[in-house]
Parts: sequence; structure tokens; C-alpha cells
Amino acid sequence: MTTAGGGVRELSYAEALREAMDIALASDPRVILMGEDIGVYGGAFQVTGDLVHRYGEDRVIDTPISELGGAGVAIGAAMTGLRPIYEFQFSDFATLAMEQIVNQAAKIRYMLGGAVSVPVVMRFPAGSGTGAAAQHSQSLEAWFGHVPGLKVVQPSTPADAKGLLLAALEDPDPVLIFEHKLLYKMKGPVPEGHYTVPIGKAAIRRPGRDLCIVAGAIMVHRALEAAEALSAEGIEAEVIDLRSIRPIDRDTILDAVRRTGRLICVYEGVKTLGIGAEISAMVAESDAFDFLDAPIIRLGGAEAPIPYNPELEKAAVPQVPDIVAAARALAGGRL
Amino acid sequence: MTTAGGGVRELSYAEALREAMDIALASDPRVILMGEDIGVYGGAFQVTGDLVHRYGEDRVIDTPISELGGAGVAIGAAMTGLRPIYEFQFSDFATLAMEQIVNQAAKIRYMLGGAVSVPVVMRFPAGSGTGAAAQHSQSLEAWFGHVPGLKVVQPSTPADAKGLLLAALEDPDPVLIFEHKLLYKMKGPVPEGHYTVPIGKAAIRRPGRDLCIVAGAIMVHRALEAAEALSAEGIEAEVIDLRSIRPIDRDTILDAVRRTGRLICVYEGVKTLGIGAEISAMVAESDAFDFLDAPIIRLGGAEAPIPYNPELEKAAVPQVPDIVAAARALAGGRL
Amino acid sequence: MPEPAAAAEDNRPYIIRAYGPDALRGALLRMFLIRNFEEAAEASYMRGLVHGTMHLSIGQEAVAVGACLGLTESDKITSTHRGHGHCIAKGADVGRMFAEFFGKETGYCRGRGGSMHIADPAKGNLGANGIVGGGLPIAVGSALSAKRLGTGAVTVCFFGDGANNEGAFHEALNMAAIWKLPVVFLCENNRYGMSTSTERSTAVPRVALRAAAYAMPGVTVDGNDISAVAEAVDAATARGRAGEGPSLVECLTYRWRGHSKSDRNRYRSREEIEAWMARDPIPRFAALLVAHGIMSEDEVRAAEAEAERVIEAGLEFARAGPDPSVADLTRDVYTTEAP
Amino acid sequence: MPEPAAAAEDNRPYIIRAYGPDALRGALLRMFLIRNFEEAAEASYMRGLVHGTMHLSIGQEAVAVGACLGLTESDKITSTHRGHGHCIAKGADVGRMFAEFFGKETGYCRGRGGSMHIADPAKGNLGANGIVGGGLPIAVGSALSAKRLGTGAVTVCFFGDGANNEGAFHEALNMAAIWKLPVVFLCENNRYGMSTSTERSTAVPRVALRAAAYAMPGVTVDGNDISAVAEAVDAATARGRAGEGPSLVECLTYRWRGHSKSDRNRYRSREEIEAWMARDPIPRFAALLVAHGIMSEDEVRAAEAEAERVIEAGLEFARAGPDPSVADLTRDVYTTEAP
Ligand SMILES: Cc1ncc(C[n+]2csc(CCOP(=O)(O)OP(=O)(O)O)c2C)c(N)n1
Ligand SMILES: Cc1ncc(C[n+]2csc(CCOP(=O)(O)OP(=O)(O)O)c2C)c(N)n1
Ligand SMILES: [Mg+2]
Ligand SMILES: [Mg+2]
Repeated sequence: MTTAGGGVRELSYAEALREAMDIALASDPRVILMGEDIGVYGGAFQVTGDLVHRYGEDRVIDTPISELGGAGVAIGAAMTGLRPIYEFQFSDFATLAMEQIVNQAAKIRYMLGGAVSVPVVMRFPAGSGTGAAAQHSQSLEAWFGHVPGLKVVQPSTPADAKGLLLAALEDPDPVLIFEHKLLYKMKGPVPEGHYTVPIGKAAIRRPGRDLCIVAGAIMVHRALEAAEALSAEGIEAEVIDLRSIRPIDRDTILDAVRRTGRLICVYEGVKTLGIGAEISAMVAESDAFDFLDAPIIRLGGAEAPIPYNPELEKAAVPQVPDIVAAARALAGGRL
Repeated sequence: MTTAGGGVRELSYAEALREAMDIALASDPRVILMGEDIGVYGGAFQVTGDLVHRYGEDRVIDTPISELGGAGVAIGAAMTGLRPIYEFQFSDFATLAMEQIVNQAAKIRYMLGGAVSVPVVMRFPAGSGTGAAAQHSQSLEAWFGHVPGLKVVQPSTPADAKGLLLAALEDPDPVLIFEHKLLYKMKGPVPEGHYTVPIGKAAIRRPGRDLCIVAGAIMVHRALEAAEALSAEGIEAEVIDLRSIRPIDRDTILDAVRRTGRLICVYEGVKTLGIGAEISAMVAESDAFDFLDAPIIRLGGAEAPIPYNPELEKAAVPQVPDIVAAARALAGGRL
Repeated sequence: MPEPAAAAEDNRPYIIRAYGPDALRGALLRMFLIRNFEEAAEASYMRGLVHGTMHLSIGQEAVAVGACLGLTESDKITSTHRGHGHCIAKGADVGRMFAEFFGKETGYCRGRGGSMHIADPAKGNLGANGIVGGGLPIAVGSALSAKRLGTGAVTVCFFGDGANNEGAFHEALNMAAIWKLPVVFLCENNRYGMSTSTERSTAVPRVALRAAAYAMPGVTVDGNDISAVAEAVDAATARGRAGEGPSLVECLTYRWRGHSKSDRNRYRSREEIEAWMARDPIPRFAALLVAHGIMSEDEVRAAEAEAERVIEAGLEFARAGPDPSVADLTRDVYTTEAP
Repeated sequence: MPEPAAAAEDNRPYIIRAYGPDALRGALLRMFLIRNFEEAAEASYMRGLVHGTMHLSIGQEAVAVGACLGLTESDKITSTHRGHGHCIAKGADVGRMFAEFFGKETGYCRGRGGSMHIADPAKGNLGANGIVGGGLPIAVGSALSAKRLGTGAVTVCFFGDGANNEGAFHEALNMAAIWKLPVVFLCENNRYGMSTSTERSTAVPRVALRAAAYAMPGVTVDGNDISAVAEAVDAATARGRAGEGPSLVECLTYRWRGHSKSDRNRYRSREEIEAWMARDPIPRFAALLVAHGIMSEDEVRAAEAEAERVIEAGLEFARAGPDPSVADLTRDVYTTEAP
């Protein structure tokens, strides 16, 4: 983390993101924000907030409801000198813009032999837990992790949200930020001023000797809560915050597996072909394989669309007791 | 495989698909074909061929170049009594229709509590090897494998192509068929008449005791070729043709791993978060884990868009020598 | 379906000429039902009985009821995120709707869908949609089925002014036009897509002007005048049934409430909202019925009371329903895995 | 950029009035270059030197050259799968283009892109596109940059008649219109999207009619008449530079060859093809130049010969170039990993 500022305040995750955009808008005239209702409405999750009043409608641009076109405009602008930050109102609507994100943004630099870069930043409010049902609750980040040319991050704290967004803006290539809707109001310490959190580096949020839990976004907090409960039982779980999905921090994860011999991947996306599949496979094909004392457990989202009913909705993604139970089962053989 | 016909002929993969559609059009008035240039042009890969002349433009419908709308029309038609088969001209263009495929087709039944099914079939010419570069050569099937509500198959032989397409038509839910472009002209024995190949069942194409190679589509053929070469060296590789990506045939794969103790996953999609990630993770979390004598190897596509230059293009996806080398390294410890 | 047109010299409003007293009384009752339903849904939301968000159609009742008035049960509609009114207008049971909002097994979607996915396929409502514009191609597919299967059914596709800027709008209207399908694209233009006004989002002053890009008829009517809505939609459905293809009908209306429950109305003025509230479509239709001797003032009041009773009974039904079992989490993802 | 308009009584064709002799001679040379380039590319393809597929623009030269004639190097274009002509018209070096087709490290895309991704950002060509309609929003983004950064540049967005049914078309034109961006949507209407005629795919008889849906000017011109193309595009770019917003210019033209190398032309008649070949835009422009005394017949022949020489030299350059190294397979996926 490169820090330039002075003190540290408590900010919410949404405020931290807004502060990053504020710093960028103030310091770089090439930066613009684009998205649906990000102006006077302040964004569906109030992330852009009052920025339109400070920087004007020419720089905080309300787009029509045109996700494919909107993303494409941001990409075209990024190719020609601007630094757009495009907000999808919900990450689910990225389904409308996959063409521009995957065929254009991710590939243009390569297809053109390096002649052009596409420094676009896209923000995706993701995840379930708000009762918004199947079309407004998806966790689709795994799709983008499968696409060379993209970088994909998933901050779990306000400080990382700000630092990763500022890092994304400095990155010459397309960076996608998956923000979990349930985190927007979560508060945490955030350094003042400009700083970046490196894309591609995981963070060990809690050291532990018995097993290692790799999680991202909201699941980091559930894993930490589970680790507390497990600690009371004498099981010491290490918790790794993935932070970056593409590139993924192979070294930190493999090192933890070598140290603990047991791995649980916790993620909200659908279990099959979700982030945990990659983490597990990456470990299983590495030399860390030889250190594994037990199968690798994946706790992912259910094999179903996110249901509306709150009890079903909760059951559809990993919760703290699921993590505790899995860890107990996994550690069972050893302790 | 349920067979109703009599003899067996040699047909190409494209002909076998066409024969399946022919049988369906002839026997079920609800069946229609939709897609770009599938009428008098016969389809970009000549799969629909002359069907328009036999069934007319009302049933073999050339759509405008409107993938999102076209897929959505097929979905709406499937909800209201028709049995549409929608052809994407290249699977890459599915990026334009992810909204309808993923938010609508896959979820409508669930979101409506089971009140409506969506019996749509979609066909996707996929894969590289034709010099068509980054926007016409992708293997995106892993994305769809991540989506509950969809079924996803990937035939590797003409007989399977026909039988899986007919099975897809009988299925009350959306089925996506990923067809490899390099296979269209490949010939093989195809039973006459109507039969189905069950969705969700892998096929052991070659038994072997030393290691097991799980592959799909064109990679099955490369794996078989590699297995021949390995056999000459005394390494007996089992080759499993995945056939179905969602649902995946857990039993067949785990059984092979238990028998052989060594696994290689070969797939054309980008390695990270591709099909092999799921297969590897599925094994690593199962009881078959205890039978593993070596790390699980994944041979997937390069972490790059598919390049145009033919040598680079070849290097971007697994080839026979890559499989042979991986198998040798893997078996090395044991033989 | 509307009755045969009356003699030309009859200059009573269209709806009075075209529909009999029972149908007209039913239409008013449905408007009351929608209004009361939305108010009860809002109150339930405030009391924490409804999860998530919801989009209320208070003020827009004449569009939903006017558009569905001439439809039969075999006709289809596709609806939107703001779909409660459409669902009721197409004949849904409000008890099962509330049950859905309460996440109950007795709800239309067995608690899986909620407000944004409310549907009633048995009555021809193919479903609300959480994706703006998501229903547009689906409606065209439904019309394609009707044409191929020869059912004679027409599909009415509701969509908002905001949806008119989605690519799906363009692709759907074009395909419906080239294939001359029986579909009516019904734009509920309530001036805003969330916070963004049509002036700021849409290059033309009227959505109906875009019909020209598909060589289909496009009309703009007062969406708070149920007669005007019914007249335009009936003409469009007749055209569709006659094999002449799709139409675009734009209904100018207004939503009284915020976009969803989290809206702070920062993009419009109190005066604007009040001016539109003064143009309430329900008393306007009631007055028309009274003026033409279809109902008395007392009968109007009785209809309103009847609507209240139905809503109360619906709420009771909904509250009494069982919750889904968590064991059924993955049921109905696939047809074949259903019990 | 075109020269200041001449006196009103001058009734010579627009292009003669607006451009000086050097520019006009250059335009003819570029048309020859495109024609010869395409023929050489086709021959190379037949000889197996080009991998994959390719889409030739023979017959459409007047559109590419006419549209780019008034542009400066800081103006941008977005191109299509049928993009060789656009690339040459915007000033590309044919040697580097051939090198790209041959998959060489010396190609415009270092052999990674091929025909469908040919680009020349240094000259303002943001790239061909393998996705029909893919360049439309990108062009709008380019115009947004120009407006915000105050470069005064205009972006010409080439797209085909087939692309006009993509949702991206609708979204892009609408955004360009509401934000009054300096972009010219240039439709090359060659009557077919692959095998599908505009009559069968597009609900309106002329793509330019769709401009009305975005309240922007839309004109249809003879795309085989370079003067008509230049006149329409120059008016549209002037409008864009003046801050008045986008325009739609539709150029009616025809591709002589099949859609791609695998086309069997089953959807159109020999007669139709021949009728259009008789309307060859190149001799037509040459005749115009001769008639107005800009060039002699000999000079025209010399230009053609010059084009052939340039093409020959280009082929030679291309053949001599080195192949990329397989070790560089993942180079340039990311900027920061580049050596
Ligand atoms: C594809 C998509 N984009 C954005 C949204 C978020 N959203 C929900 S409703 C809405 C406004 C829709 O406006 P309009 O179509 O006019 O309908 P109204 O809400 O006015 O009834 C928006 C932006 C969405 N649900 N789907
Ligand atoms: C999104 C997408 N759909 C389909 C295709 C396949 N395709 C390539 S070119 C083409 C026809 C395009 O027609 P038009 O826009 O008129 O351009 P033309 O080829 O006539 O120059 C088609 C269908 C594609 N490349 N991209
Ligand atoms: Mg609206
Ligand atoms: Mg064309």
C-alpha cells in the first residue's frame, strides 16, 4: 500500500469509494464518471453521492439505460484519452455489456499488437442479501476472471475499496471492481489522501496454523467471524482476503496451504466454476499439493438462482455456521 | 443411448446435427430454427444446409443481426409453445445475449416457482483453429457451466452431436450445445432415425490404468492421439469424453481417478476458471482425493486472446505434444 | 374484447361505446384494486413484511387497466419491474400476489420471485421482469408462437420510457415489424427512468416517434384517460389480430411515488408531483361512468369499498400462507428435478 | 478538410468545387490502391498466404475514400470487418497491412489481429471490428473524448446495413444525439448482411430513415458517387465540429465479391451483381476528373500503375517481415507486462 495522505478516519465502504473518485476527479481532468442515475440521484447505492454537484454533469454523466452502449462509450473514451469510471447499477446488468467488456476492452490491446491501451475502470455492485431476487443478486465475477486482458478486484474493506479504485485508475488496462452491496455501509479506517492498494496481492487478515480459509468480499468477514468461533474451540484458522481475482495471488495462497495443509475456499458465486474452483485447482496442481492433509473444501453459492424469500436467500450462499462446520469437519482428522 | 433407427452410416458432425434438426422438424410442428443466415446461406458452417428448402422460411427463420433480441425471441417462443433451436453464428456473439440466456432463460422457471419452463435449445459454434482471431475463436462454455438453470453439452463425435441435440429438444429446460468448428467436417458412424444421448453422462473413450485424461470436444481427439503415443511408451491413459459440462458426470470422473490415481484435464477455454478448474476442484474435494498419487494437471488455453498468426494460434491451446508431455511428467513418478 | 363499434354519430367516449356496463364496472373495480393493492403493499413494506424493494404504480392505473380491457385470457402480456398493476389488470388474484411479496409458498412464484418477478402465466401474464427491457424480445417470441400456432392471441408488451433506450427495444421492434407479428408495444411514459428524465435520456420528444424506425404505427395518448388508452390499444390489437403487424402505443402518465422505496425524489419538484396527482385517473374514470349513467355515485363508492374488502381478504390469505422450506432451495431450477 | 465553398453559381460537382487538384488526384489514387489491395489480398488468400477469412470491399471504394477525404489525421474512424478500404482511405501503409494479413511481426497488429482487426491508431483508425456493430459505441466514446478534451476532432463511424439492426446501433445513436457529439454514423448499405437482404432484415426501406428516431439528420446518397459521399460527410462533419451533434449518412453501394471467402452467392443473382459491376465507382470518378480537367486519361492510367507499384512493394515488404515468436504469445495482453 502506497500512502500519501496523513491521518486515518472511519469511513463507510461507499464513502471510501466516493473519496477515491473525488480525489481522481480533482487531480486528473481526464477522469469522468458514467452510469445510470449517478448524478442527482447519487447512484442506486449512493456511491457517487454528491459528486455531480462538485464536478458538474459533464464529468459525472447520467447515461440512458443502455448498458452495452454505455460500456462501449466508456471503452471508446478510454482509447482516446479519457479515464472513465463506468458504474453498472447492478453487476447483473453486465450481462448486457459482455460484448464490449470481453470482446473489446479485454482484447483490443492484444488484437492491435499493443498499439492501444484501454484504461477503463468499471464498477459492479454485486451479491445477494438485499431481497432483490434472482436478477439483482448475482455474483458473476468468476466469468471475468476467465478473461485474459481484464483485471478483476473485489475489495472487502473501505480502505481497500479506496486504494484499489485508485490503483485501477492508474492502471493502463481495464480493471473491474466488484463491490459487495452489503458492504457499502460497513465502516472502517481509511487513510486520507491518495494511496493505492496493489492489484494482484491478497492480504492475510488473520494468521492461523490449522487450516486456511481463502475468501473474498463479504465472505472475508464471515470467515473472520467463523475463525473467532473456531478459535474458541482450539482451531486456529488463517483467513486470506483474496482481494484480486485476476491476477490471483498464487504465492500467498500456496504458502498458506504449505503451512496449514488444509484449505477451505469460501465464495458467494455459484459453487460450480466459481472462484473456489480456480483456487482449489491451482493448489491441486502445484507443489503445495504434497502438503495437503485433507481434501480441499469449497463453500460456494447454491446451484440455484438467488431466491426472494429471505430464509431461502440466506441458505443460498455460505453463512458463518457453514464455514464453522466445514472447518470443524476438515480439521477433525488432525486435532 | 436410446436408439430407434436401423443402420449406421458415416456422416460428418455437421450432417449429423442437420439430421437431428431434420428429424425434429419433420416430427414436431412446434420445432423452429432461428439464426443468422441459416436459410438459403445454409448457416456460416453449413449446419442447417438445405433445411430451409424443405421446411420453408416460416420454420427456418433468418434473423436480423440481433443476437440479444433473437435469443430473447426464441426464449419467449419456448415459453409459449414452440421448440426453437437458436443458432449463434459464432459462440463469441453470445456475449451480446448473456442477458437473455442467463437472466431470463436460466432463471424464469425458478423465479416463477416452477410455473413455466423454457424449452429452448441454443447452438454455439466454438473454438479456435480457423484463423479467425480473438473475436471469433473463443471457448466460453465455462461461463454457462457456472449458471444454474442451464444445461450445457459439448459433443465430440457426429453420433453424439445428433443424439445430444435430440436429447436437448426433448428436455424441458434450456440446453446449450457447444459445437467445435474444427469438428464440423469430421466424419463418424451415426445411427439412423431418432435416438438420444443422455445429457449429463460422460463416455470413456479409451480405458487405461496409469492416468486419466478428461477432455471435451476437439480435445477428446487430441487426448486419444496422445494416448496412442503414450501407449507406445508403456503409459496407458484412460480418456474420458466429458460430453456434458452442466450437469457434469461426477461419478464417471471420480471413479476413473480412484482407479488411476492421476488426472489431467484438457480443455480449450482459457485455463484460469475454465472447465478443468471445476473438474480438478471436484476431485480435490471428493473422497477420490485420497487416491491421488500426484498433483492434478490442467492443460487449458493460454492466458491471452486467441491470436491471428497460425503458429501463435496453435500455441494458444493444448496440442497433442502438450498432452503427451504432461502425461509423461505425471506418470514419471510411478512408471 | 371490445364490442362491435357503435354507430358513427355516437360521440360518447370510445370506452363507453365499445364496452358494456359490466366490463366498465369491472374496469373501475380493477383500478381501485390496483390503487388499494399498491397502498397495502407499501404499508406492508413499511411494516417490514416485504423484503427487498418494490416499485409502485400508483397514478398509472388507467394504463394497465385500459390496455388489458380488450384482452382475453389467451392473450399474453409481458410486464416490468413496475408490474403489480399489469398483473391485476390481467386478472390475477391479489391474495396470491401479496403471498408472493410475503415470500410465501402460496404466492404466485412460491416465494422465489417476489415483486419484481410476479407472474401469472395461467392468465396470460408471462411475468414482470427485473431487467429493464428484458420482456421486449420475450413478447416478440410470444407473438411468434401465436402466429405459428395460429392461436389468434395478441401479446401486449409493457415497457417504460427508460427501457426505450435499451438495445433490446430496437431489436425487438424491428423483428416484430419484419415478421408482422401480433404484438403491441405499450410504453408507459411516466417521464422518468428512475431519476433520469426522458429529456435527458431520449433523443426524441416522444417515444412513439420511434415507431417510424420500424415502419409501424405509433401513437401517443393521455395515459391517465382510460378511454384513450383502450381505444389506442384496441386498434393496435385489432391490427395485430388481422395479421398487419405490431404497433407502438405510448401512454403519458406519472408515478406518484418514488422510483422504488429508496428514492428521495431529488430529481423532480413537489409542484410537478402535485400537478399530476390532480390528474388522478381513477376519479376521472368514475366521473365518466357516472356522467354516462353506467354507475351511480353510490355504486362507485361501493366499488371502492369492494376493492378494499378484496385487498383485506387478500392480505389475510397471504399472511396465513406457509413459508417455503429451505430444503426446497434448489427445487424448480430444472423441470426434471422437480418432485 | 474541404476548402471553403466556392461561389453559389458554380455548378460543378461538389467534390470538384470543394477540393483542390492534389486532393482529388490523391483520392483517385487511393481508390485504385484499395481495389488493387483487395485483389492482391484475394490472390494471396487463394495462394494460402492468408489465414482465416477475409471480407473484401471491391465495389465500395468511393464510400471509404469519399468519407475520409475531408478528415484530418487527428480525426478518428471506427471500422468494420470489411475494413481494408477504410484503413487505406485513412492513410495506412499497405505494406504493413499485408504484413498483418501474413501474420508478420511487421504488421499493424504484429500478426495478432489479422484482417478483421486491422487498425492504425497513429492515423486515427481505431480499428476494424470482428463484432458487427461493435465499433458503434466506441465511436461515440471517441467523440466524447474529442468534446471533453476540446480536440476539435470528429469521428466517422463506419457500419453496415446489417449492423443497423443491432441494439448497439440504437444505444450509440441515442447517446451521441443527446450529448450532441461530433460523430458521423456512416452506413455502408451494400444491400446485404451476409446473405440477408435489407428487405428481409430491416423494417424500413432506408437506414437513414432511422435517424428520425434520434432527431438527427439522415441522408441517403449514391455510395458509388464519391462526390455525393464527400458532400454528405463533409456537411455532417461540419455539423459535428460546430457542436451541433451527430448525423447519419447512408451510402448505397454494393460488394462485388461474396460476403467472405466461403460465400456461394446463393442469395443474389448473377444479373444483380453484373448490374452493379457496371456502376464501378472508380472509372466514374476518373471520368469526372478528366471531364473537369483535373487529370488527363494518361494521368489516370499512371495513377493506376502507381497503385500497382505500391501494392507490389507492399507485398514485398510483407513477405520479408519476420514471424512473431511463439515465446511472445502472452505479450501485450496487458500493458504493464509488455517488455
Ligand atoms: C438492464 C437494467 N438496467 C437498469 C436497471 C435498474 N432500473 C430498474 S427500473 C429503472 C428505471 C426504468 O425506467 P422506465 O423504463 O421508465 O420504467 P419506470 O420505472 O419509470 O416504470 C432502472 C434504471 C434494471 N433493472 N435493468
Ligand atoms: C455480432 C455479430 N453477429 C454476426 C456476425 C457475423 N457476421 C459478420 S459480417 C456479417 C454481415 C454484416 O453485414 P453488414 O453490417 O451489412 O456489413 P457487410 O458485410 O455487408 O459489409 C455477419 C452476420 C458478427 N461478426 N458479429
Ligand atoms: Mg419511466
Ligand atoms: Mg451489408
